Order: sequence, then C-alpha cells, then structure tokens
Amino acid sequence: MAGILAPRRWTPAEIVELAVAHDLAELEVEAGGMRVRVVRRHAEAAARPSAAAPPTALTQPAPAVAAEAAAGTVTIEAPMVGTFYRSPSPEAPPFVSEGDTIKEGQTLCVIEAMKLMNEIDAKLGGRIVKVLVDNAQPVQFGQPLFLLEPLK
Amino acid sequence: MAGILAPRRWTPAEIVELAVAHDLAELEVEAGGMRVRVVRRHAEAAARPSAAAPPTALTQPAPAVAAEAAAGTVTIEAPMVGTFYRSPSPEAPPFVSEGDTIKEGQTLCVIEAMKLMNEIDAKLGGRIVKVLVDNAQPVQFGQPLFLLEPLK
Amino acid sequence: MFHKILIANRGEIALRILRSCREMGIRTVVAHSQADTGSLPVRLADESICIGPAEARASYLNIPSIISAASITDSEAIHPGYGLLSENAAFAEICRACGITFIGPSPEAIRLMGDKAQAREMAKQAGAPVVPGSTGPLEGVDEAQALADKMGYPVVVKAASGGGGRGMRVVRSREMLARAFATCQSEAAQAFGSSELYLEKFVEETRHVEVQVLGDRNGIRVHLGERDCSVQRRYQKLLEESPASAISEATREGLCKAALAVANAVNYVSAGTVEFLVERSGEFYFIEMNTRIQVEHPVTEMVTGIDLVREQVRIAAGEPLGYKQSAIRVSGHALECRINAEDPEHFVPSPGTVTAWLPPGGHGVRVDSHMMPGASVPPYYDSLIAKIIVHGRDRAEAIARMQRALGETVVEGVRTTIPFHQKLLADPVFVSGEYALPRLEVGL
Amino acid sequence: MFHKILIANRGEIALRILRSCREMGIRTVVAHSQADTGSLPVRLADESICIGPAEARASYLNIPSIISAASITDSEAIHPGYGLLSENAAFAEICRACGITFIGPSPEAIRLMGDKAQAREMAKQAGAPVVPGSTGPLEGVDEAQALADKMGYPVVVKAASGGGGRGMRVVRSREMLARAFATCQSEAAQAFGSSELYLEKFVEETRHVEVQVLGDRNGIRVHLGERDCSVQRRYQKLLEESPASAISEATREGLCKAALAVANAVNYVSAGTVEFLVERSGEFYFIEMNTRIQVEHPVTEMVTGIDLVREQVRIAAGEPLGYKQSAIRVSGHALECRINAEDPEHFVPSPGTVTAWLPPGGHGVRVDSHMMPGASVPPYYDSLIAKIIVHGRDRAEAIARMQRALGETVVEGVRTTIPFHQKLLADPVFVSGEYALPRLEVGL
Repeated sequence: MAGILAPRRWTPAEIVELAVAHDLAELEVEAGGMRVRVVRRHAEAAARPSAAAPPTALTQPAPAVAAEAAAGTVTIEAPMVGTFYRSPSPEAPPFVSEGDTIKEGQTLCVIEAMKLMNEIDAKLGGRIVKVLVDNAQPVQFGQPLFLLEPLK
Repeated sequence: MAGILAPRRWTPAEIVELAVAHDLAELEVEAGGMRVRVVRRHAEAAARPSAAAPPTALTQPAPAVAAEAAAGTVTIEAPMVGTFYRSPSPEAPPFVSEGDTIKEGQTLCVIEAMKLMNEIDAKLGGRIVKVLVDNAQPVQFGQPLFLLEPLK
Repeated sequence: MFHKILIANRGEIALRILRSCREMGIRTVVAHSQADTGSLPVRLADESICIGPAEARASYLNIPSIISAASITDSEAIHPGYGLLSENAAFAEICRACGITFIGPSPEAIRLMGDKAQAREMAKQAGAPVVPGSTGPLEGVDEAQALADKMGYPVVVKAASGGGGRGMRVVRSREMLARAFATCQSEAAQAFGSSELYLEKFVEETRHVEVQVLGDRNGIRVHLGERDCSVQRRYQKLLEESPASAISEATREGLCKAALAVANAVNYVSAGTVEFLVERSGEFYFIEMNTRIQVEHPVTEMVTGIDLVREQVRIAAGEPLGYKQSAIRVSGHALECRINAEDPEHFVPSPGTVTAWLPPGGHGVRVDSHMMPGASVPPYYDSLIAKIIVHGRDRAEAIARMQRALGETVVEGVRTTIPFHQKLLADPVFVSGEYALPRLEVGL
Repeated sequence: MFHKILIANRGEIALRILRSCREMGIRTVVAHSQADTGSLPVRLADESICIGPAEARASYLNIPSIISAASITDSEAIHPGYGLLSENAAFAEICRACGITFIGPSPEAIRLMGDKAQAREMAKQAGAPVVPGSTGPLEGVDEAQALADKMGYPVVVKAASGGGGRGMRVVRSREMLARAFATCQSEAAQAFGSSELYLEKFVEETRHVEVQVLGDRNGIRVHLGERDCSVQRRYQKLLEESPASAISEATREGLCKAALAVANAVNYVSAGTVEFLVERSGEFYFIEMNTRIQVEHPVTEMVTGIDLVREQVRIAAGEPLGYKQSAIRVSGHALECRINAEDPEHFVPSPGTVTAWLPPGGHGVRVDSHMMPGASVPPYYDSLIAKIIVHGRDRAEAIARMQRALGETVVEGVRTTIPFHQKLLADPVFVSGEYALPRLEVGL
C-alpha cells in the first residue's frame, strides 16, 4: 500500500533538474501550493512546453503507447467497455492485421457489450502498426487497441 | 490550522545546496508560509550563514536575529527556562546595556528558575549590540537574549 | 456470500463500500470515470475498470458500460452507493435480467417510492400521517387552485418524481400559484422527464427527522433509530445527528413505528430511510422513503455499532438479519459534518488539487474520506470531500469533540465548509438542541 | 476545573492529552525539546515552550526546566503522560511543593508501587496472589541460592526498582545463579541507581493480563475491565486487546477483584493499571501496578466509551468520578497495534523524515498519531509513531477490521512494524484466541 501516494510529491530538486535537463535560462513552476523559480547562468534557448508539465502527469504513468504515438503514430482507443474481438466470428479471418493499410470507415474490430456486438470503425485511414490487445480480451474505456500510422 | 503542514517539507539549506550544486544564478522557492530566494554572486562564495537557518526558524520568531547574526555578530541564548532579569535587584542598575564592552566571564543577566537566581556569564568578550529581551520577561531554552559583536 | 462486488460509485462512498467488502473478505472492482483514475478508491481496489469519460452521464450513469464492466470482471453483485444509479429502478431491473445482484431493494420498491404521489398514498394506507394535499397527480392548474383554496395557503407544488428541491415551489397566495405551477412543470419535465405535479399544505416551521430501517429477505425488519437532518441549505444537508435532540420520546416512538409500517407495506428489503417533517407540536408527516444507503448513515453506525453497508451486502446475499428489534441499542450521541470543497460563505464549489491533507484523529472521531495529498477534486461531481463523524457520551461531549476535530483538520488547495461548521457548532441555539434552528442556517 | 495544563511529554501521547484538554475547554502548553519544535503537538498547542536540547535527560527529564516552564506559563497542572517523569515520585513531590497539580496519583503511591519488593508485599497483604519468592530485598547470593533451592528452578532474579526487562535474568540451574545475580546487580545499579534484587519462581507459560482502575479523591474506585498484552518482544508490548479472549469469566472476575483490592490498599487516586501473569490453569499472580496512563489505554476507551485522560484531569481537579462500577459496561472487542518506526524483521529503529502519511479511516477505526507529511522521527526517543485501534462487535470483526486498516495505511520515509502486525493478525494461533501464543511471537 505504501506506494499509492508516491507519484505526487514535487521537490524543488525535480524542478531544477528539469531546468538543467532542458537547458532552460529560466523556469518557474507553480503547483500544489508551491512556487519554484529557477534562473540559470550560461543557458541557451528555453524549451517552454516541457516546463508546462502539470502535476497530474506525475500521478498518471505515461504509457509506452503515448511514447510510440509521439513517433508519428496515433492510438485507436476502445470507445466502450466490453470484450474485444478481432474477427466477426471465431472461424472468420481478423478484420485487420499488422501491416494492413486501411481506409477511413473500415471496421477494425468488434467490442461485445451486454450481448451486443459493436463494430468499431476507423476514424481515419492509415497503416496498422500494431494490434495492442489479444482476441477475446476484456477492454476498458479508453484502452488503446491499435497503433495507426496515418496516411500522409 | 490549515498552514501547519506546509513549512516542514524541506529546509532553506537544501534549497541553497540545490542552487550551488547546479551553479544557478538565482533560485526562488515558495511554499506554505515559507519563501526562500537564493541569488549567487558570480564568484563561488554563496550566502552560507542565512542558508544555515534550520527549519525551526520557520516556527520560532527569530529570523531577524539570525539575519543580524549573519552580519558578524553572535547571539547569546538562554541556557535554561525561566524569568529574565537584567539586574540583580529591582533598584540596582542593569548588569549590561547596549554599547557596553564586556569581558569573558562577566555576568550578563540573571534567569530565575524555581526561585533560584542563576547568573548568566559571557562565554566570550565583545560589545553588546542589542538586548533582545525586556526585563522580567519569561524566556525559553535557546531563546536569543543578547547580540554580541566579538572582539577581533 | 459474494466473491466479488463491483462498486458503481466514486469518492468517499466508493471507499466506504470497499472497506466493508474487504473486512468481509469480498474482492472489489471499482468502476470509475477517466477523471477518477488516480483516486484513492481506485488505488485501494482489488481491481478497477474505466467505464467512461469524466461526465457522469457517459460513465457513472452509463448503464451498458457498468453492466459490461461487471460481466467482464465476473462481479456477482453491484453496489450503487448513493445518488447516481442508486435509485434507478430500470438499472436494478437490468441487473436482475443480467443475473447480477443489485445491492439494494427490489426494482418495484424503488419505483413505487420514486413516485412521490404513489409513495404518499401508500404511506397513508400504512397509517403514516402525510401532509394534507392532492391524492394523485394534478390534472392542471385549476385543480391545484381549487385544492389550495380549500386547504388554505401557503402550499407547496412538487414534481411527482422530484427530489433535492428541484421542481418545487412554495406558494403563499392564489395569484402566485399559476406561475409556480408552470415553472415546476417545465423544471420537472427537463429534470426528471415527467411533468406530473402534486400539491401539499406547506408546513412553516419543521424539523427534518428520518428513521433508518433494515429488512431482510425473510421479512424481518428493524429500525435503527432516527437522525435529525434539519441543518440544510437549499435542501442540501450539512450536519446530521443521532439521536434527535429536539423531539420527545413519544414522538421518537411514533416516528419509528410509522417508519416500520411504511417499510412493511412495501415488503422492504435492504437498508432504507423514511423521512418525516416534525412540527414543534410533535405532529409529524411522512415525506418520502429513500431506497438507498444515505450519506449520513455513519451517525447511525456510531450509536448502534452496526455496519450498515455490511448489512446491505449480507441481506443482498440472502443472509438473515440474525437479530430482532430488542437487540438494537442506541448509546451516546453522534454528529456528522459534511465537509464540502466549497467556499464557506456562499457555498460556491472550489474544485482543484488537495495539496495537503491531515484528517483529525483520537478518541471518538471517525473520518470517511477519499482525500490524500495530491487528490484531485474534479468539477464534474458533488463537492463532498470528507465526512467527519464523532461519538460522545452525550450531545455536549459530541459537540466539543467535533469542534476539536474540525480545529485540527488540515485541507490545503481547495476551500472547505469547515469554517461554516465551526460557526454552526458554536451557535447557542444549535448547542441548546431545542426545536428552533440557528438563524445561521436560515441565513444561508 | 483547570484553566491551563502543561503537557510534559511528546509524540502521540502529548497530542492525546492535548485533545482531551481541548474538548474540556482547558488551554494547553506543550513543553518540548529542540528536536520536537516542529512536531504536531507543538503546532496544535495553545502555547509551547522549549525546555532543552534533544537529549531527554536535558529536556523531558529536566525537572527544574519543566517546573519553571509551568510557572512562567501560569500552568495550574502538569500531565506527565507515560514514561519520562510519569512515575517519578520526586517530580510529583516537587510539583506539590511548587503548588502545581501533578495529574496522577500521590507521590507516596508512586514510590510504593515503584519498589517491586514493597509492592509485592502490599499486594499479598491485600489478598492478591503473588509469585512465590523473596519477601524483601535479598541480602546476598547465598540467601538467593537457599531460597531458589527451596522453591525449585527455574527462578527469576529481578532488580527491586527494575522494569521493562532490564536488571532481570531467568535462572534454570543452581550453577547459573551466582553469575546472574552479579549481572543483575550491576545492571540495576547503573540503570536504576539501586542494586537491590529479589527472587521469584519463574512461571513458564503465561499470559500478560492487566486491569485498568480509576479512583477519585473521595475514595470511589472502579475497574474498567482487563487488557491482554501478551504479544510482546523483549518485554515491549506490540499488540493489546480488550477483553482478554484467553481467560475464563471466573478468572476475569478474580483479576478485577484483585486489582481493586490492590488499588484500595494504597488509597489509589487517578488512573492506574494492575498487571498480572495468568497461567493456563487460570491461576494468576500480581506482578506490579503502573501508576500512570498507559500506551494501550485506548482499547479500554473503545470498549467502555470512557475517556481515560479526561477522567485523570477531572480527578486531579478534585471532581468526583460520578459513577459506580455498575454503570460501566464493556461492549464489543478492541485491538491496538503499536506502529513503530522500526524494520519489521529485526525491530531496528528507523528514524528519519516521514515523506508521506495517510492514516486509515472508516467505521470502527481510531488513530492516535503525531505523524504528518514531513514529520520527523528523531533518533533520541522511542520509535512509536502511531497507534491504530479498532473496535468490532466481536474479536473476529475487530481482527478483520485491523487487517483492513493496516492495509490502507501509508507511511513513507521510515520503515514500520506494519508488516509484522499483518503477519501476526493472520496467524491461526493468534486468530484462535486460545491461551497459547503464536510461534511468531516466540520467534521474535
């Protein structure tokens, strides 16, 4: 249990390291009742965005997916809770496989919720980089299902 | 009551060490009641004395003293709990007054504890810069009584 | 007994339910929205599952999502807590249809008590006094006017399926009736999907006293004494206590007897609360029955020693109560303060991140809260962040203890109603425990 | 009643005393060492005064410092808590001489009970059974040997003014006696300033059961039932409960009767505890009387609803108890776990700064602790950081509740004994509540 509070604690050291890591001239962070302002001496260009990281980023473990997604791909997430099926029926081939190029509106999978089979369609076309969930596995809302590389 | 948690998270010393360790020009930290601002000279010398202020300085009203103490003076603190008297008796003149030059071992004041009059002597000679407690006031252990400028 | 229960709620009550389950050796699944992913109940649960985005409509009120969450986690039962789906008869029916035990009364009881006019009729037949008023839904404003003229003003117009003061207006003169009627109709339509209204005599000065009842599947029913919840602001309770200090022993007995009569009339199963208005004279009237666990249930637990959530779970699993009325003893006095993340003057919600949290402790103090350093208080849900409950040998001791507890509580990052509670507890009228209520409360 | 009380202690008990004072409307002055300047009791006190450096000898045990702290703050009474000066007869006498009320028994009672040999004689005369042994201090090793041969081995050699296992040896054969005698003598001399020893028959398998008593200045005395404190490690209690599950009703009555007899024999005033060894057969022997509030007092408060610190203060102020034995009812079952900042395998102290702290909450859970995020656990004092106390309708419910509470407790920055307690509570022998103690305990 001792871990459940861990992610949140900010220390001035963390903020200073952030400033150093991104070679900032100045960094000012105000969060959780604390304000820290760092002014560094020989610093080059400032990379503001990374400084803007909100405390919530510390409490939620950024999934590997997010990292990959940064590398030019997007994740397709489960729009509902249920059981994930890659094909319309056990004997049928999967709707899509890794490497497939898909068109917007194409069916990617089925999520069964309350005995209803809900077809999940692609919101945009691209190439399936990765299928993140095994067939017949339960999925929760917002769970990443596919990694997609959008068409340029 | 809402303030009682805030000051305990880290000490001014930690903040200064942080500034020094990362060779910062400035570091400002503000949290629940406490604000620490470090500005470093371009030389390696950092403002050590004020940095040495322990966290207790946050809960005890003694910061003014600490500051002046930094300016080449030392504080003489109460070695016991009791009532502070500047003179041996109500009609007698005070043992010492501001501006007086005193010798090591000279009596500075009396602290009455359990009906006993305890004479407090100077551990070193110098000039009394300030008398910090009024006559017949209660003092706690470690409370600054005099500001002394030691003899060079 | 169940092996796994899905908790379809959030905040302190999700944690409250989780605690009883853990003590009973039952695994818990906390179904949560994306806004509550980092919340304490989710962190403490054996399993958790995200059922939708922050907005309650798409998550905590999303029936298909919750039902499939229960089925993919193999949960045998769902505890709905309070609010949200706890008094939704359709949800209880769907649970039943899907072979999942709804921890609460039958859909029929929920539906019946959810219809104010029907409930009123039922209570009347059961012999519980009700406020004079229309026997059923009003045909139109003319019927309302005729009835009001006959009973005399002031009267109150209420939505049949209303609650919490919405779809409700006090009318003091014939002229005002027509407009009030129209307003309530539209409010009721959009708030509850039904514009059925009814009309009641308005009782000017009242105490709000409710009786806790428990019933098992074998028809054994007991009451656990009463709670006084008169300190309210806009129909929101702010402080509750048990026993009620402002009523006579005779009134107390009358209330408990009437409450059991109502519960028996609907063959009530699980924990429920029968609410009454009590006049200075001791006259009392049935208002409604809440078919769920209530926010203020801990004051009853403090004076009876009975874990109400545990009883709900046991009853839902088909276990007999195992004790009779005579076994229930009320000892001492308990108070509960609802600490909301609101500014204490105007009660404007103050969502944000709790940067520091230190709950009170020591003899006779209980805290039910999902707060922790770093906890977020999202703007999407109610602003209750903690319930501070105290027990004392008498009311005076309980009040002193509550003042002590509030004084040592630390909450930083959001504003809270603690200063209001401190003012209330220091008010001589409140301290006296007499029938009259502190001006403070009226002044809100 | 007093207007202002000086608390001459630290940690959880300083806060415990402060809480009762606040509920009684009494101002508090917390006298503290430089190491505790930022501690929670100091922060919550109406006034605080530094009485010396970190080392207890120069601060919490510094009588002149504490007396003048009381006089310059116009405190009318001093509460010594437990340990430190709480059983120091000289301190109680000085308080009396200085016109300050010592919240506890008379110096005479403290002194008498502080001398093990005298206390033993006194108890015997009062009709409380004592372990066979020397009637007074031993002349020398020869007398010891003669006596031991007569009683038969094993025997235990004890310092007359000893406690907590120091100056004490179990001797299993004639050969071992001489050396044990010498060791105890030197230990006693340096630890308690007196090398007086006495000798007792060693009772092999025992339960440690103690009875809580209260006496007022009018000679009214009551007992508040017993506590079982058998789970110990090197004479340090780790878990306590009330009532004691391992003894019969007859034994319970015998213990309580004997405890009152001892208290009456010394005209005992204030809260005190009479400790006994109980054999499997139900035979019991008086060990000693503790003339202070004890660490484990909350388990008694949980089952009786009586605030023992409040009673101590009332009695010291000359108020009558106001109730008789018949008014005291023990209901349900309570457990206390002492959470120490120690590693849970070898119990090596783990001082440091607590970086995260979240106490357990909910129904039937009480926490007495001076912890907060950022609290420091100094190396100078004992390592108790929290007492987690639970109440259940029966022992099984209390055990399940304690497991639940320990599981949700968060302490970061120091190691704690929580894992030990979790293991203990899961041990089938402990859960059975039988006379035998868990191997676990023996294994420590």
